[in-house]
Amino acid sequence: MTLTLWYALTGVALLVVGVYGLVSRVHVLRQIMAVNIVGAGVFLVLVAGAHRRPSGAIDPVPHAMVLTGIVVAVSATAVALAFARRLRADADERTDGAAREDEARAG
Amino acid sequence: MARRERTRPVPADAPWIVWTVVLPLLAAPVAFVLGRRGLAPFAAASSLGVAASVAALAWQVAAQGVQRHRLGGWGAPLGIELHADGLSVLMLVMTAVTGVVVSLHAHGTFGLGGHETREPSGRARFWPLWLFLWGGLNAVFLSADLFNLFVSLELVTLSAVALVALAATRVAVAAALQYLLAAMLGSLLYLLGVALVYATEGTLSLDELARGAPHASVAPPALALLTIGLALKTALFPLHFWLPPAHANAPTPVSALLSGLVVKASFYVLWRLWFQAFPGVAPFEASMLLAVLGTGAIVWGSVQALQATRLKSLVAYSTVAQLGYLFLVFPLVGGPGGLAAWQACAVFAVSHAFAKAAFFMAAGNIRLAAGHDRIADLDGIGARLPRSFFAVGLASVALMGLPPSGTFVAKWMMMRAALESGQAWLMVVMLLGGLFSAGYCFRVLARAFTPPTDTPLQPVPGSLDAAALALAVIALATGLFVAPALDLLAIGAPDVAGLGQDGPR
Amino acid sequence: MNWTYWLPLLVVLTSLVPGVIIFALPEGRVVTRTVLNLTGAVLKIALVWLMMREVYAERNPEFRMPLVQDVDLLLRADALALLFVSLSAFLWLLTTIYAIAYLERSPNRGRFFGFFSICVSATVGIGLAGNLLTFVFFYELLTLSTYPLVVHRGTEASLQAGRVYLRYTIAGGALLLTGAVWLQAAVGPVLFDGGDTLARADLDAAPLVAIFVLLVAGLGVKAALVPLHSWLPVAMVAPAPVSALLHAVAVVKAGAFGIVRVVYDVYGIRLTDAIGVAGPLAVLASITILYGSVQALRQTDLKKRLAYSTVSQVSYITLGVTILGASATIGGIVHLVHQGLMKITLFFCAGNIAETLQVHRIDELDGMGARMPWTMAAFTIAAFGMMGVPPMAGFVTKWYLGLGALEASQPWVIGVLVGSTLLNAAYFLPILHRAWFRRPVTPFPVRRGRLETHWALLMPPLVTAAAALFAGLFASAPPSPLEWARLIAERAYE
Amino acid sequence: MISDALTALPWIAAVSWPMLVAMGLASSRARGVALALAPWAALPALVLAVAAPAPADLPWLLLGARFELDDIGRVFLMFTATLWLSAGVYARQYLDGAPAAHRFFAFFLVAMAGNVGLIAAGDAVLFYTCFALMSFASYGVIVHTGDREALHAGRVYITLVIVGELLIFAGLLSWAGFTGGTRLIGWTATAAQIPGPLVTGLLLVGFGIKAGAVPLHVWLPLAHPVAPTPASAVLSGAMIKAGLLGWIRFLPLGEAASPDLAFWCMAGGLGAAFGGAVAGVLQDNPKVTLAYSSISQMGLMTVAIGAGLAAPEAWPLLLPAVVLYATHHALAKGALFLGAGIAQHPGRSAGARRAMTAGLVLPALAIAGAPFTSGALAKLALKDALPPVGGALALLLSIAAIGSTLLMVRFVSLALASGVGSRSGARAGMWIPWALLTTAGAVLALGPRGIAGLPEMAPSLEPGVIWSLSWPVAAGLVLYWTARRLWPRARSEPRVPPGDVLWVATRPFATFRVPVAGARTSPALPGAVMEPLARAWSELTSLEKGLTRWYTTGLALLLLLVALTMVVGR
Repeated sequence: MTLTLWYALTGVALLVVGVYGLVSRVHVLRQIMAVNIVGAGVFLVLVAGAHRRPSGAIDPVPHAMVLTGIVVAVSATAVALAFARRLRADADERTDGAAREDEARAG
Repeated sequence: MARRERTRPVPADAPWIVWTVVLPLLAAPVAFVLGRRGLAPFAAASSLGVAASVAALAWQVAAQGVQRHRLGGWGAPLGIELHADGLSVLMLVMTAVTGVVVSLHAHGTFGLGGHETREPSGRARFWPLWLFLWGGLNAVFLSADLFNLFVSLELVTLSAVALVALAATRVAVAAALQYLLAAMLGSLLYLLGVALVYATEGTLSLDELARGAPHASVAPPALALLTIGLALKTALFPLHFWLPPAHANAPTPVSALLSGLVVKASFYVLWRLWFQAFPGVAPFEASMLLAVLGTGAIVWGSVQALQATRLKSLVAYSTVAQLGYLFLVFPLVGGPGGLAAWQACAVFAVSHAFAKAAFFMAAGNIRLAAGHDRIADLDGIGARLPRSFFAVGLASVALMGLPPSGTFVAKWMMMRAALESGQAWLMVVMLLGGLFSAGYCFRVLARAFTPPTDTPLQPVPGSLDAAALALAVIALATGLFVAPALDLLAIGAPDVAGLGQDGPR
Repeated sequence: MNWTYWLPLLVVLTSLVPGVIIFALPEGRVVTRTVLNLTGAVLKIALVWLMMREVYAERNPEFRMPLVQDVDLLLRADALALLFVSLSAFLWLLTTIYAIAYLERSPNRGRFFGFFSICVSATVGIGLAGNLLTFVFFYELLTLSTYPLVVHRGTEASLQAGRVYLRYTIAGGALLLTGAVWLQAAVGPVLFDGGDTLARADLDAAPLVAIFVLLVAGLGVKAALVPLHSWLPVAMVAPAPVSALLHAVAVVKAGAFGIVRVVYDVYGIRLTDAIGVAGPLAVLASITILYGSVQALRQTDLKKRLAYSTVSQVSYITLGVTILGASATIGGIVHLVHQGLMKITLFFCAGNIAETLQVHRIDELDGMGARMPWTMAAFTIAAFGMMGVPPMAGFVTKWYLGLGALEASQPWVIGVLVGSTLLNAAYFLPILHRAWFRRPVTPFPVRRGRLETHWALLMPPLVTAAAALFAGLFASAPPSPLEWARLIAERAYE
Repeated sequence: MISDALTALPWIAAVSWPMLVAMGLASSRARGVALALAPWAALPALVLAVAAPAPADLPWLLLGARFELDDIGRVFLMFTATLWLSAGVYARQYLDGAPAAHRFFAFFLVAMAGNVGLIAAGDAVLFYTCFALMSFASYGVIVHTGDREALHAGRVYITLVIVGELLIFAGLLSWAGFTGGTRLIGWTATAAQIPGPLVTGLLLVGFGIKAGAVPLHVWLPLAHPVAPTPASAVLSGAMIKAGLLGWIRFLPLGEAASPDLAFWCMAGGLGAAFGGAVAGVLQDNPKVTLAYSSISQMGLMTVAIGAGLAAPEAWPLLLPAVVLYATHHALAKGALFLGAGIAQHPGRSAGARRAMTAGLVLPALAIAGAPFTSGALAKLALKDALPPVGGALALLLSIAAIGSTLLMVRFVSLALASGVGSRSGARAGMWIPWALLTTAGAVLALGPRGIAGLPEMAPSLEPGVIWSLSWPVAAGLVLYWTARRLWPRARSEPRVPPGDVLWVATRPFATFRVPVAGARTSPALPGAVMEPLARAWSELTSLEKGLTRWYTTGLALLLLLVALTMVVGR
């Protein structure tokens, strides 16, 4: 079991944990964290896949991909958190029936 | 991705392929900076500019065949390549036409303020996001390697999610969040697929992948992952939960863009993978599975549309249903008449985009005028909104796949391919889909014929009706002008016959 | 590419363009709308007359537009097409005049006349279709353009009728589309050329029969063959000009015309007979004839009775078409025109009576002859025509159908003719008796102007009644429908 | 083109003139003029009969019409035109001042046009068209008074007419199919194309309805009393002869023998002759008695037709006899009907009464076949033509003569009785046409010479012949006289309602109403089916809510991933 294979397996494990977390949790913050875990898992697999060049050197392309992936994941998480904050702000502001009425109308 | 401004000697005379991607991406930040001052002229100039570059590219492709361009001069496997063949140009044209008309409608809607958007400055926020979305879509249709597709898809998703949240109602924000989470999960799965592909193939470029067949044994699971990711982003039947709330609660022009264009982008990527990058990798059973899911989508979407109480959720579920049609093409492409089915699917996508966008805009106008869009209470209003209901009528003709719309011609070709490849059950599904769509469309149309009542109606600005009507007429006209579209599609079409799939046993 | 190339397209456009313009017109612009309608109608008749001259000289004008890869939108005027198109054009002009007067004070007439014109261009398109795809193309367009006419009044009853109408016609359209696609997949582009394409392809019988059943089922919905007919009486809630044009010319005839096209030009009469579908179709048509008449007998509402009578009368065309032989063909084809003329007269009169005196039920018709003598005179002529009493047009059809039946040695057809005439008499004569030989129970409102009703309501039925009478009386004079039907039969059988 | 238009002109004029006058009657402005012209509308037809122009072909009319008058046609047209003319003039006075006179004349004239047209028709389609025109128009004449009996009679009449039309239509079709054309006169049914028994049967029954052959005669006794007198005269005299003409034109008489049909035809004829006589005597309305007399006389002609069918070779001899008989019957019956009308208003002067009685007795004697009358000639001609077919027929004919004598005596007594109470005298206009008919009958009695189509006959004076003619009349008188003795009181006489057979047949169906309940067009699905469907439908919506939860999506995701990898991996 070479080292890279271990890295790949942990990546996949992280992925499964993340997906489970996303699917089972209802609270928004937990879902956002779960998605980040999935991201981390995928990036780990990407890095693990990079160890292949015959001359022993590390193949740079997956690393570039991981960097970009991290940038994308961070920006998406930022947007998600902004929405979560807006939802939280709305919830406080209209603790009365309006929120429920909104819910009903959306149905 | 910083873009270095260094043009290298490029085979074509002018790098229109670059401009179509770069122009909207550049215009977006400028629009954001301008804010409300002088936004209208700039917005008009930029959208016309992008449309012009798309037209030029289309002319170039038609004249000189497939266009290629290496960004920054770096070739594969590292560099980013842009690749424009018939299919991508058709998608670009679709995006441009729908985009321009819908942005006209959006300009009017967001200018009104009121319940659609809480802040009066909705227009100032719409344009930057829409230009980002447009740039992302152009990038998706033009990029030639898997990772670039990932990045463009992300760009599209983020701008789409932000556009949904423009509605600023609590429900819209919640829907946008769910949409974002689902889309992120989809892209990460897609990224995992890309990782596997790179790990085994060593390259990400679609052309090299195409030439690299036969693929290593690892390719199938990678393709499976890619397919699942993209299916989640295209809201294929069991994974469609995020689409209806997002599209129903977004502002009207945004739902038009989402239903018409955004869902098509991820399907386009799936299309490229199955028929260009990994031809023949997936056995016939896999494409049959997709077709079965497509059928499920048609049936389930239509049933929900028939039961929807609100007009916009009806149209949203109709999107879920109509997407099902696109997935019916997979088992057909392998068999005889596959090329016709492949072309038909493209024509269907284009015609559906126009029709769905028109339908959404008209539904929005009705909601604007009546103050609500509960279908049951629309009696009596129909007669007093002739242009909007006429647009709904024309759009539903296209959705039902009745002549003279493009969807009719597409259905005709797909049914014929289904018969020639001996899969008559697909034809039955298409007919069933047509009947279902007739069902839910006429639910709305019947309202137009009820005697007019005197409930107060808000005046709807002429430009909104005109936009909806224009796009509906274009949707119908595509039926009559299918021949030029088919010639365009022939440029760079994958040689479907050699797909290696052993077709239906 | 001389000027006749554009004729077929122009004929379709002469009603499509006014229709689209009318949609754009605001509701109030009555005069412009009327002018548009009438010029469109007159122009169409002129163009049809020009095409008749061309076709008579064996030069069939064609208009071709590429649509799908190997099939294109083909509008071709041959003898059979012109018979149907000339009927539609002539009756459209009359029905427009009638509708203008009939809907004088009712709301959203713009919408009505817009869809009315599109419906007629669809009918003309069906007539001129040169291949199966174009036929399906306009067939579906007809369904769409007639739905708004059926639900024009907007009452719950008409919406319900619209729903029923849609259920049938869209399902029928789907069946027709299936058959057409299957045939095209099996044989390639299907031209209306007397069945040569199918003869060359010599498929075995099983798929051919299946396709035939699909096509005829799809067309049978509009041709109101028995199991698929119940939308027709329900659609009677539409205003009179709609039920007049729909039941006499556009929808019902499109179905019957479609069956004629399928039997003669897609399959060819010999192949139809060879694969053994002609017999069962003839039986089905006969059942429809008798069933329609029996149902008509049981109706108390005048328009419902006329609707069921349409169900039975249209099947004469199908019956005539499925019997091998020149006379039966002539009988079937000429009935396309005769039934149109007679039935539209009946509906015009029913519309007049309903519009002027608000009388809808048959037992309220006592003494109508005294109050509205001219309308009832037209009704009587058309009713006797329907019963096949000479010298009206209906007799010519029954005479040729009977002769055809004898030539094809199927005497049972004469039995069907006699049976249905008996039933026709049973449901028409009481109406005539009430109108002419009974005194009104409650006196009718007295006549306002010099004429019994608005002149534009009175003139169309009289013209069509006269046409029905002359089509029978001068049946063998050159410009009559019978001569044109003979021309078609000769060309079909040479 | 012009030449054949000219030849066609007289024909078209004769047929369409009455139609034009009828249309004039319809429009209120021209009604006065039309009413004046109406009585003389039959003149062009009379001129046509006398002039008998060359046959004319009108290819543009109907399906290629042809007018042609052969000898038989001319004779038929002559007596029909005379009858219509006299009835027209009579009606003008009879209905003078009546409210709906113009309606009566409109239908009267259209029926006349039809009658003239069918005689002059040279092709089957024109014949059938005019036949239909006449039948439907005479409905209007029958229901003219509009009271309950008239409507009942009208309903019976129109039903039988429709059935008759249809049978004739089917028969004509097959006939045209067999003879390969529609030429009427002089069609030679070549051996191969002789219409089969079915076709002949159809035509026989179809025309039998119009000719009042038993059992299809029921409409005649109902129609005559309700129709105005001139209408009944024409109905009995001319219109039922159309049925006879139909037989002569279409049946393969003289070409092919069809023994079984012949038998039924003769049996029907004899049944009519005797049944008609018996039922006629037991009536108390003079017109009904006359109706039954027509039925019995037509019965005799049916026997002759039956004989023609049985023995084709006898037909050349039988034909003139039948035509003569028809002519005699038309004139005499017409005179009797008009006489019955006048009898109701005999007027006060004794001279008028005596003239009226003489006028009634003379045609009655003719009908009974007394010597030196047209009836005698007709009966003799018939007897001579019949023997080769079967000796018994001649005897039966003379017995039938007894029956008609009985009928005539009954009619004269009823007619005279009917005029007792009334004061008003019949107008002059009514006497003249009646006189015209009686003189025409007398002229006929002198023996038709030189009229083609009629046998060359003269009143013979040999005692044997006179005795053979007069014994049935004498026997009839004696029989009536004894019957009068046995049942002096009129009430106890056994009553037979007019339309005997029909009355018996329709009694059980009297309550038969066409099920006119509102028909439910589309039977709604039974409730049991609809509820579960509705429930399933609403559950679908709640199912969707479940689907949109993340949890289920995740599950679906997993399942799909597994399925795809499994399938793709293979």
